[in-house]
Amino acid sequence: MNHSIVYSNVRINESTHSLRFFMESPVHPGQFIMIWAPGIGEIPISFSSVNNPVEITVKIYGEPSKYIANLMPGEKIFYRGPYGRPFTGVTGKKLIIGAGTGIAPLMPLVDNMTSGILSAKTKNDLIFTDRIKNLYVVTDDGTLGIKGFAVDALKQMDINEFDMIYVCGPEIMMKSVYDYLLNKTDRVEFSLERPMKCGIGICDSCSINGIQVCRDGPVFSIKDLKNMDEFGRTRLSFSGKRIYL
Amino acid sequence: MNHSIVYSNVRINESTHSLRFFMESPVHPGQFIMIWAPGIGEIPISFSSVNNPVEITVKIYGEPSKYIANLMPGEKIFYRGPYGRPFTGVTGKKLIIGAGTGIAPLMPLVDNMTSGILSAKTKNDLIFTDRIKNLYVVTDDGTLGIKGFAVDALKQMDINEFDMIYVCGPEIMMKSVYDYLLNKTDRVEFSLERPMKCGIGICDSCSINGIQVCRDGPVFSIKDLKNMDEFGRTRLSFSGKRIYL
Amino acid sequence: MNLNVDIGIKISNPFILASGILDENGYTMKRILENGAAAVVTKSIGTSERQGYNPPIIYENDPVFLNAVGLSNPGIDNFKDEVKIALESGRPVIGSIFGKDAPEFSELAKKMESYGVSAIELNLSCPHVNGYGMEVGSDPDLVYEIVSEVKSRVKIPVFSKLSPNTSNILEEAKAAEKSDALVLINTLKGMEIDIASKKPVLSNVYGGLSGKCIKPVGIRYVYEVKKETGKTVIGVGGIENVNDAIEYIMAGASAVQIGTAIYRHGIKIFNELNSGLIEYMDKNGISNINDMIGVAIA
Amino acid sequence: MNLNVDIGIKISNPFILASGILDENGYTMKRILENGAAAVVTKSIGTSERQGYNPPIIYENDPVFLNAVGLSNPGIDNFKDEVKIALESGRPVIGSIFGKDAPEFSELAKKMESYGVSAIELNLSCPHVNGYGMEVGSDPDLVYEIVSEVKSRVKIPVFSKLSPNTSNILEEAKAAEKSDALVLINTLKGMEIDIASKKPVLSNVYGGLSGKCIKPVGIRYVYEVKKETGKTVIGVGGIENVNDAIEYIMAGASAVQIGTAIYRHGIKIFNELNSGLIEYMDKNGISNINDMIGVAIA
Repeated sequence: MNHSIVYSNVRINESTHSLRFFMESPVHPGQFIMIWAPGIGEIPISFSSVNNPVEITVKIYGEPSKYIANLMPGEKIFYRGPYGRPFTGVTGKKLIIGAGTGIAPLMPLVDNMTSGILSAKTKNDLIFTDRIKNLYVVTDDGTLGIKGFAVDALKQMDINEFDMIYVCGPEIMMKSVYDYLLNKTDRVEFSLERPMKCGIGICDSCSINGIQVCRDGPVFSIKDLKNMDEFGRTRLSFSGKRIYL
Repeated sequence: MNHSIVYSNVRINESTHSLRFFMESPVHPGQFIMIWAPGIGEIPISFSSVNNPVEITVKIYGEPSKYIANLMPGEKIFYRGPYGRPFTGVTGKKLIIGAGTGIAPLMPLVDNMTSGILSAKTKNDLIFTDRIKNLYVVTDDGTLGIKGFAVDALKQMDINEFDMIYVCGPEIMMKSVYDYLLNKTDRVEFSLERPMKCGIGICDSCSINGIQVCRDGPVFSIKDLKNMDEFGRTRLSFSGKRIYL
Repeated sequence: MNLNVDIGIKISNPFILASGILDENGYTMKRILENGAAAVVTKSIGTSERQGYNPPIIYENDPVFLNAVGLSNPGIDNFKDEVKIALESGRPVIGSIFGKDAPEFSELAKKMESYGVSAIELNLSCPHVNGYGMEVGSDPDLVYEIVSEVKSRVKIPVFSKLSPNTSNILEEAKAAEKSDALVLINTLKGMEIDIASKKPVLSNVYGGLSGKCIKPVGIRYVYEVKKETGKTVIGVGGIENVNDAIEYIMAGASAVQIGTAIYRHGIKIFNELNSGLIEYMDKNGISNINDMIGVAIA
Repeated sequence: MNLNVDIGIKISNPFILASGILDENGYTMKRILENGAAAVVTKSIGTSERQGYNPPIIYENDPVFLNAVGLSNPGIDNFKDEVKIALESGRPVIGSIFGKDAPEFSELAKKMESYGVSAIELNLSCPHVNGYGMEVGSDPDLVYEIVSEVKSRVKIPVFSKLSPNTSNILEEAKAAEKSDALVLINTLKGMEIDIASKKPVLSNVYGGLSGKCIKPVGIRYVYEVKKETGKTVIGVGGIENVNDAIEYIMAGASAVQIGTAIYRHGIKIFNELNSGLIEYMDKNGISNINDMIGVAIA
């Protein structure tokens, strides 16, 4: 097991922390690591910055994430990875579309040519609003920005303006973006989130149509997804039981 | 297990064969390999030439050596190695002193600056007499050359003439050479022959004063041997029983 | 050139996906069957849904590979649809099952049979779940009873996957002798500790060692069992390339299963093994794979 | 900083030469004792001279390391002088012995004691010689009898080296509970086949797997036995560097034995382990090695 020393820990909203630490292996936007809370558990976490000290952003939703979010500077952080196929980089205008903490893996793509659609249930769930210059905010409850869903903001934009669109969030949100963009452009990449146990392509927990999200993804192009009829429709639970989304 | 294909097999006297084959790893004078006769056994054999196709010279004295001596061109020859610390090369005049097939590992050292003392029980046991220009032959029974032992020929020579003296043969013969050369010169190297099983320094069969002949040797300088009081005196048998030479 | 082998069922090449790797989702099994595997063995399925252990469920530090998934499975009733999806490939699915006694195994086997699997693999050897697997498999009388009862209740062939965590494999093999084939070996019980955190690396502490470390153990069990019993053997444990597979076949395996190697080589390993085997047989003038089975046995 | 540990005898650091590696010739044991090993365990010695197997007795193909030396030894009477030479180092020698029953073990232990060894290690677990080792060690009643009788006949501590080739290590440990320490683990039975010649690579066919492949198995046995019995444990199996040694100590080992690693690292590994341990303890503020023993046990 690798470990590094926590460099900083910033609480960015009530239940979300960004931690920085140094990694020896190079990390690319869209990759993830498995972070280990010794004696507690292990979870996959994306990078919100890939430059050393790299940054991960973790929302507290269970014991391992709670342990990780509470790691203080100077403490050891245990991990394996980085894993996964990264986003395709482009020069030119980019649009990122993220829901909730799903925006985190898109943050390494942000530069001064990047626009963003950032959606959340409510105002207080929004993160990284200060890091994106051309930002369109959407909330389910209308407490900030447009009231509605990410795809509603997208529909108001000219997608041909962008050299690449990157999407990350709950699969149901990504499916609505996918459905809207299908046959409009091929320059879209999605970062899928499915329950991961092994992180290295053998346990079948995160598979979609025979493809392992952890190993062959998590980034897939809109063209890849055309061949995956499990996308937005069905997945396996932690036990392996088929769930219909 | 590595294997190569026998390139040639030349019978050089009644019970001795020289086989050539190609090896990928570079081989240095004085090193050896463990040759495997599948289903029969395995023995250490020295190189009589280290240039590809390398040459090994094997005297038949048991089932594995019989199998190896009878390998025909085109057949597979199985081995592991090369192993062992090689002779120190010198430019200048060299003297090699070998008894019986003990001359074989010295052959890669032979060039036109090399003299040799070659001893054997009897004329028919002599090998490689054609490969050394300045050759002094000694036989126990006087059937060729001087009647006597290798050291008797050595005593008639001016050892200061040589930049290095290399010795290989039964330990008792090497001990007599060692005793004669001790305090006369430090420029002497001996290749020890002790029963080897593992060939890689762990089974303790070939050890001498805590040093593993297969791994730390088989080549030792006369200075090394000064600290080894087992040399020429005692060794372990195949079972591990102490034998006094 | 004939690559067909008979392990109670006839399969088109000797390469089978091992139980526990990429065989929980029907679509994954289907994809593997469409990419060179002659058959797949499903994840081990029990009578009811089971979450298994929390991550970390695997630990990898070459050459060591440990897992403790903990028999997570959706339960036999929920697994019907996955088998159905896998069978769309047109290739055989082998249903792996685990239980605590003969009635449980029998019920599971009958349901698997009704789902259309071609054979049953009895998991008598999972090393890291109390009350199942190895604990069942190390009781010869219980193994005998399970195998006998399952054999009497289903028409399809029954394989027994045995444990290497034993002092007497021949006794195990004897207890399972009514099986159509013996699958050797399951993982070796093992664990690792991370010294920086002073904690075991798996949440379950103990796991199963697989991959290249256990190949010599697997080869030995296959060789010994084939030599002493003559039964049909399916080899598994540390096969990373075609030479490893040939080694198992020469030791006496009629077919082999591939699991951990997928981590390093991906699903494409099945096509690579097939082309590698054809190349080997071609080069060595072997026209029938069956001529290679057990040739190393003295 | 305290590196002394107590395993029934007090030794100056936790690093011991394992039985079977460079411990046949007294001069070699002496050299190893003078180069950092706190103690050496001799080659296993029987009542009479024994040739062992013909080469090949070892097979190495990283990470696999197999041996089948076959208990070659000069017989107990011929071994007296080797112990004497080793003892010139002034450090403790542990006499390893093998036999077929309690009277044989007792006779051997008494002679070893008379030669001046500090402790006896009972080899109850060699995996590749019929009638000895594992065959003796897998019979709990026989183990109990052997340990009891040897304990009653010698005054020095008695260690039992147990087999990993078992389905129930705790039963083995229970049978050997009168021992002053348990040595875990011996090698795992294994074999390899050379596919080009279609022959097993060892002349004895079966051998013992050692080295890095078996470390997770050794860690597991040490952890499980320490946790469940609390007995003094000496860890052995795949220790290649100081981190491996620390892992065994955290799993519950009071000392560790080094064998196969000498192939890759040479005798100098003992000095390297000592300096590595001092560096580790220094960096982590640990003043007494005994504070590390078993800290990973939950």
